[in-house]
Amino acid sequence: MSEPAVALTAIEKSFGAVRALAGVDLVLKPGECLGLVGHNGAGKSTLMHVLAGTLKADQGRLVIGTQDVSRQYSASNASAFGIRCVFQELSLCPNLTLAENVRIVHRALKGIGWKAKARRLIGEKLDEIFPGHGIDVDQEAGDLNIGQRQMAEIARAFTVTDEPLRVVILDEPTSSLDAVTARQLLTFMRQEVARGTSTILISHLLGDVLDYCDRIAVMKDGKVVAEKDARDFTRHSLVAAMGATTGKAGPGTAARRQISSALAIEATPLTATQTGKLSVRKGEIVGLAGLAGHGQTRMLIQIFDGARRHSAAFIAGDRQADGVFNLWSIGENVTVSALRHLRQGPLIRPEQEQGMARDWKQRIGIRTPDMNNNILTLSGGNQQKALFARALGSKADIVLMDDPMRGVDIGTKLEVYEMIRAEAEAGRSFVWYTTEIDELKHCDRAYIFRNGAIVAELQGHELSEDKVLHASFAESA
Amino acid sequence: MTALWSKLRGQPWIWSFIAMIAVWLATIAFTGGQGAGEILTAALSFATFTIIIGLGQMMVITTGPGNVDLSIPATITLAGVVATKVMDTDNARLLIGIVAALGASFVVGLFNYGLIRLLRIPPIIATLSSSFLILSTAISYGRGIRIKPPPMLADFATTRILGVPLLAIFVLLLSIGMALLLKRTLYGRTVLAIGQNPRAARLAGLNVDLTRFATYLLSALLAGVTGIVLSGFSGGAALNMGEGFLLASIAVVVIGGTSVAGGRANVPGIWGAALFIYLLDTMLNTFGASAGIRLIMTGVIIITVITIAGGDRQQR
Amino acid sequence: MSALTLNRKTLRALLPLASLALVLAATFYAQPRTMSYFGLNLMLQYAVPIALATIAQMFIITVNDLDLSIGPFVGLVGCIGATYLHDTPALGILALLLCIGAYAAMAALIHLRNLPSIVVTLGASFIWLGIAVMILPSPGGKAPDWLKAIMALQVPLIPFPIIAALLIALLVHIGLMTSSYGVIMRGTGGNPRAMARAGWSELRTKMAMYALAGFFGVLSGLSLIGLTTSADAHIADRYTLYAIAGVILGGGEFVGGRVSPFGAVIGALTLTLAGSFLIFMRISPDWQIGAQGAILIIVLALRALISAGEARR
Amino acid sequence: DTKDKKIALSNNYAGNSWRQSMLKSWDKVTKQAVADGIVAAADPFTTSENQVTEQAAQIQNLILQGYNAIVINAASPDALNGVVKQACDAGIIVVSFDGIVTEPCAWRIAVDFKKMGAVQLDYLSEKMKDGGNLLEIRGLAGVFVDDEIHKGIEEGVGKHTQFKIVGSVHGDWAQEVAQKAVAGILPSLPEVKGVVTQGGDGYGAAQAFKAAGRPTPLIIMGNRQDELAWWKEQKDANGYETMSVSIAPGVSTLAFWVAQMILDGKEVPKDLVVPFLQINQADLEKSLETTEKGGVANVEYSKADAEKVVAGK
Ligand SMILES: Nc1ncnc2c1ncn2[C@@H]1O[C@H](COP(=O)(O)OP(=O)(O)OP(=O)(O)O)[C@@H](O)[C@H]1O
Ligand SMILES: Nc1ncnc2c1ncn2[C@@H]1O[C@H](COP(=O)(O)OP(=O)(O)OP(=O)(O)O)[C@@H](O)[C@H]1O
Ligand SMILES: [Mg+2]
Ligand SMILES: [Mg+2]
Repeated sequence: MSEPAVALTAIEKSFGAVRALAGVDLVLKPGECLGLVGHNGAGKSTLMHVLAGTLKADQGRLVIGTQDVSRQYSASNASAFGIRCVFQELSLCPNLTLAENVRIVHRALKGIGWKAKARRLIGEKLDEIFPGHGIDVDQEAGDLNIGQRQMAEIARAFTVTDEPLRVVILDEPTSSLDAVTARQLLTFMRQEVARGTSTILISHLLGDVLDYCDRIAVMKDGKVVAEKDARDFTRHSLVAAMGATTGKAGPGTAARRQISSALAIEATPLTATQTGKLSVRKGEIVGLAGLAGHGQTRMLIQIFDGARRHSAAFIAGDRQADGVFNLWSIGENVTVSALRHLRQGPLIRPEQEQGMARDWKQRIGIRTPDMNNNILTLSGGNQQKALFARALGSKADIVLMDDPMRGVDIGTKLEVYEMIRAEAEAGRSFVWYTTEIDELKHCDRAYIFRNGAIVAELQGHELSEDKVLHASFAESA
Repeated sequence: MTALWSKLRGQPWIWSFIAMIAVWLATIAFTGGQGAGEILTAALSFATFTIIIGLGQMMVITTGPGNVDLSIPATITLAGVVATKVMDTDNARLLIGIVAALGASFVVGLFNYGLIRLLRIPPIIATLSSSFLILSTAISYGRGIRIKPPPMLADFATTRILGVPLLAIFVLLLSIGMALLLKRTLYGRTVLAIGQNPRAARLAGLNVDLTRFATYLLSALLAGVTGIVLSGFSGGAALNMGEGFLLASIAVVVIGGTSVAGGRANVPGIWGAALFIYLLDTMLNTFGASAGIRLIMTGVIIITVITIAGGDRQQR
Repeated sequence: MSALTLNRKTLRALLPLASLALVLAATFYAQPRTMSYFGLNLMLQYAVPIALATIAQMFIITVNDLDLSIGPFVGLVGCIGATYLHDTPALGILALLLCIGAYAAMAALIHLRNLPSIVVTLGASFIWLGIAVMILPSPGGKAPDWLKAIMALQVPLIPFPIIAALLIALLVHIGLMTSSYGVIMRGTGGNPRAMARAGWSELRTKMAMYALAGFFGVLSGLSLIGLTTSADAHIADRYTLYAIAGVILGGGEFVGGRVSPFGAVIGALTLTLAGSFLIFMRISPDWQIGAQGAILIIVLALRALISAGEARR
Repeated sequence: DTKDKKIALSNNYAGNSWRQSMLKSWDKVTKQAVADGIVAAADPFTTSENQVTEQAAQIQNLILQGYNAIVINAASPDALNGVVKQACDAGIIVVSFDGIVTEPCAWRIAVDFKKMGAVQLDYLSEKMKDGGNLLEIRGLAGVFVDDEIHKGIEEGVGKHTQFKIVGSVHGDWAQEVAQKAVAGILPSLPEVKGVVTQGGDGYGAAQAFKAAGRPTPLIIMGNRQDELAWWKEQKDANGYETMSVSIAPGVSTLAFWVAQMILDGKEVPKDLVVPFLQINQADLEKSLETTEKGGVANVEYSKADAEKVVAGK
């Protein structure tokens, strides 16, 4: 048996009262792909930050190769050791071009001609991982949509100059990628692993983890609770190890409901010339699908702007840019869209506000000791739940969802699906953009987008992966 | 006691009050205790003006980075000039003068926001440019002539009750109102939300445009109020009456614990900071420091206070 | 999509140039005499120190801060230049180096204590002014002759101020926009957390940027007294706002590390020319002040016009 | 013969009543002169803020516009020397007044500011044989005029040793600022017998004393109408006695005539001194009558008056 590439022993990390890591032991072998799964807030990202040198562990030992680096470890020597990380919250500088963003992680890129080198590095890597990506390396990162940004950052993590490439950490890398690009990435990851690079893949898409990883570690409440070969897990045993409640309605099993004929929304994508029309009836769940970046978000925003004030609520997927209010507590983030209804006269009533926050903590299971804590103390998935609570807690009868399940764990997802269904029964309409084809099965109907236009409309029973992909690529609908 | 302290030190406004008290103690230590009360009374009288405009500036700054109202001094001048000229020393014309001055301020707010929203000029430059236009308007309307305020206005601005200026009580009520507005109304919450993330605010269903508009309007109106009472207080309006209020309005807001990055505001801190800045000046005057030393000390003390208070505050 | 962005970008980059051309044309029209070597030289002389101060401000804006003290700082440099640098050059140079060091120290303070730059620089502006008043209680002093000589340089064909401005812009452009270290500086403005994650010290970057700002502030002060031949503590108070306006006119943004050295210099030239244009317009004194505001508004409104098509972003 | 000559006024500040009066006097006298065909034009130009750099740029533009003479109220005595020299080199007559310039090629119509400070103490020593404590209100720090008047006052205190300055504040020549500063320092001061001032601050000081409930000391006034009106009120109520001293805004018209005479080829000495305008107890009513409500006591010069000043009479 060879030396481990990285060994973490008894790692502990607390944020104030929150114990994010409670003594984690984890070993990563050279040339293996380790899957890391766990509920939202289990401590996966925190552990990766420790490994990438961007957070300092309170306790514990970190050995890279044969070297104990527990003392004096930092982000800069992490990269010297060949450890790269694609963080859950993206880390590109929006004002720099992609080539310039490459320079940031490679100290060797300097002197005359550095830019051409950087351009070539990232361009070639993008071509290698995501053939046909259509990204211009001279574009500013801020001009890319979130999926393209994710692709660029992934490619950047795999570029090599003078420092070795030993471990690549991918923290929910496919959360904003569509099915096709996600597949490209995972395929490439296997090739890279075959070349001897170790990778850690964090994902809530258990299928991907089961199919593409050699070994899987399950985290729960800051500890690794199970660690086995991927072959020894089944989807069911994995979910059980994570401690999530299953057994509720799985995807696509719900019966079709009766939907009223009252029209809630009618819209045509503004940007496209030749396009179908979108219509949503009261109580209907309508999906928007197609490859990422083909105008679905724009459609949602167009509907949002066109809707009567307060009649539509928006759940952002890009929660950093469009969702959370960083300075506010979780409670304030949840209640912000419902404040009109929590008033007496012109004044907001604090008791009612607190009440609503407590209520939603319960209903949607936000993992926090106190809703008065700052929103950023929540893990990514829990922040997303708070955004759900915000939209569902408002009185809007149209809910627009911009790929809202990014980074939400499987247990929560099931609960949320249930909740959406119940709200739809009660008469709310949902428009749901999703990059996960599985999720479309919860929709009554779906529109497929390409190049800003609606190119197909699929009924619930037609919503299979094949059909969706076919429509996404077909030249004409 | 320690529990109280640990609770207090978490408050962003506490440092401005500590600084204010320290400066006051230093002053009366120098004079051997003479005039301790009178100094505070004077501070209360003069700080009130800074507080009123500080409240408006606070709202503007809270709406996010880059938002600041540089037209406040010019608006003070314009309102003062319009008020005194329309009132023309006549008590009977008091009301119409007030209406006219506030009307002028209203137009200023409208104009500022028009520049920002319609022409998309960054607020710093927009309000700077408009301040020139406002000042020109004041010059051409008032012709640089100083007209006395009507006695009623002068009395209102200078009356004291048990050593406490009436104006200070009035401003205290105003401040309480503003604190409520900020924390407990939809408008205030929207201001705070926009300051953190305007896009998220819009997508959360908040009315971003209307709120920003109301904020610039509020700032202009408060500057107008200051212009009116200040011309009552100092015996008339002058073209340079707003000078000195520009930096003061920003300084009190930020020293008072409001975040320049937006999204976090603090009303009590403005009181502490306004009193602190006045008392600091008084202290340096009392020490008889030369102009150079006074300027240097002012700078050093401002930086010291913000450094001690700073800590975890968010950056611009 | 990419062609569209490119188009929008070039348009935006050309915007400052368009404003400059417009103001220049208006000035030529109002006073044809300015359309000469002598005229341009005279009109643009004072743009050189403003351009340098604008560049200084731009460095600070690059890292998402704002410097409210650059005007008084330039004034202080002027006072040092017209006293120590003239009488005892060694002492003068030492004092100027200390000034640059003070800027770097300010950056360290701002970063380590996580303070708002606006307040710290506001405080610093009092300190600079105070020191300047102490060095030169009433206006006076003498600028070193070599400074006067440099600023009075007569170059054939193209007026010196234009050459100086282009040279400044080019140098800074190479350093900040194309060099590999410039990327680090700008990246810190764009996403400081990402830079920290990549192992770059924000403290060092900020100190470097502030020191550069201090350096250009020194150049600005020296070039200014080279023109005025003597100094005054209040000589450049207005530069703070001019510099901010110049950066913005030049297409820079307050946050996010998006700046343009050429734009900033062009912005400074535009502001200077706009002032001249007004004087040629012979407006009544009552409205001369207001007209300065009006012209700023008009020039900036051009931006809105061009970016009107560009949707909310 | 100057009927086709053009004269410009370069003014650096317009934000107070004194400057407004000055511009008004200029307007009144020069309009008439233009109408009478004495000169072709006499245009006033003003910058927004008291800034050397703006005024320098302004003068450069006036040079370009081809004025034959420029009358300057300068922001700084030295810092404009560079551009004044440029004007002289271009063959332009430069006449400075109030804020004069030191460049030898220019004419100076100076007010003896030092003496303006000294006479205040002379007056006080006459009024109060026993002397006493004084409060000094100064102008804007770092400005030439402030420094000069202050020196005069210091000299006066040196001469009349029975007086002692117990407090000194900067009132920036503005009513509000003076009031604020005096109110702040007053509680810490012992009894104050007299207040020495620089103009534009006397009324504010009186207000501050009243608000503090202190007996009103002898406050030297600065010729503003509200100061005179207050003085009159006090005089009628309790026989209050003081004096008032300042420079007449109409001195701009003297400068105009001087420039015209020089253009006309008359021999005019480079340095002229104008008396400041002093109002004594006896002249109060008359001065108050002739002073516009809210304005400043003024003297405008006719051509004949100007010739007298030039002749040294
Ligand atoms: N900066 C922080 N301050 C306070 N608490 C934090 C901070 N970062 C993380 N936490 C807490 O630490 C715990 C672990 O969070 P972490 O982000 O590692 O979860 P995760 O497993 O990555 O979850 P997700 O799948 O939702 O991304 C959570 O309870 C979270 O609230
Ligand atoms: N008007 C707007 N207001 C707020 N956010 C916007 C607006 N327009 C675009 N965005 C955001 O900018 C990002 C890029 O927008 P773009 O229009 O390119 O996305 P898109 O084509 O809809 O892509 P996708 O299919 O991935 O959603 C999106 O994440 C979207 O959230
Ligand atoms: Mg995570
Ligand atoms: Mg999108």
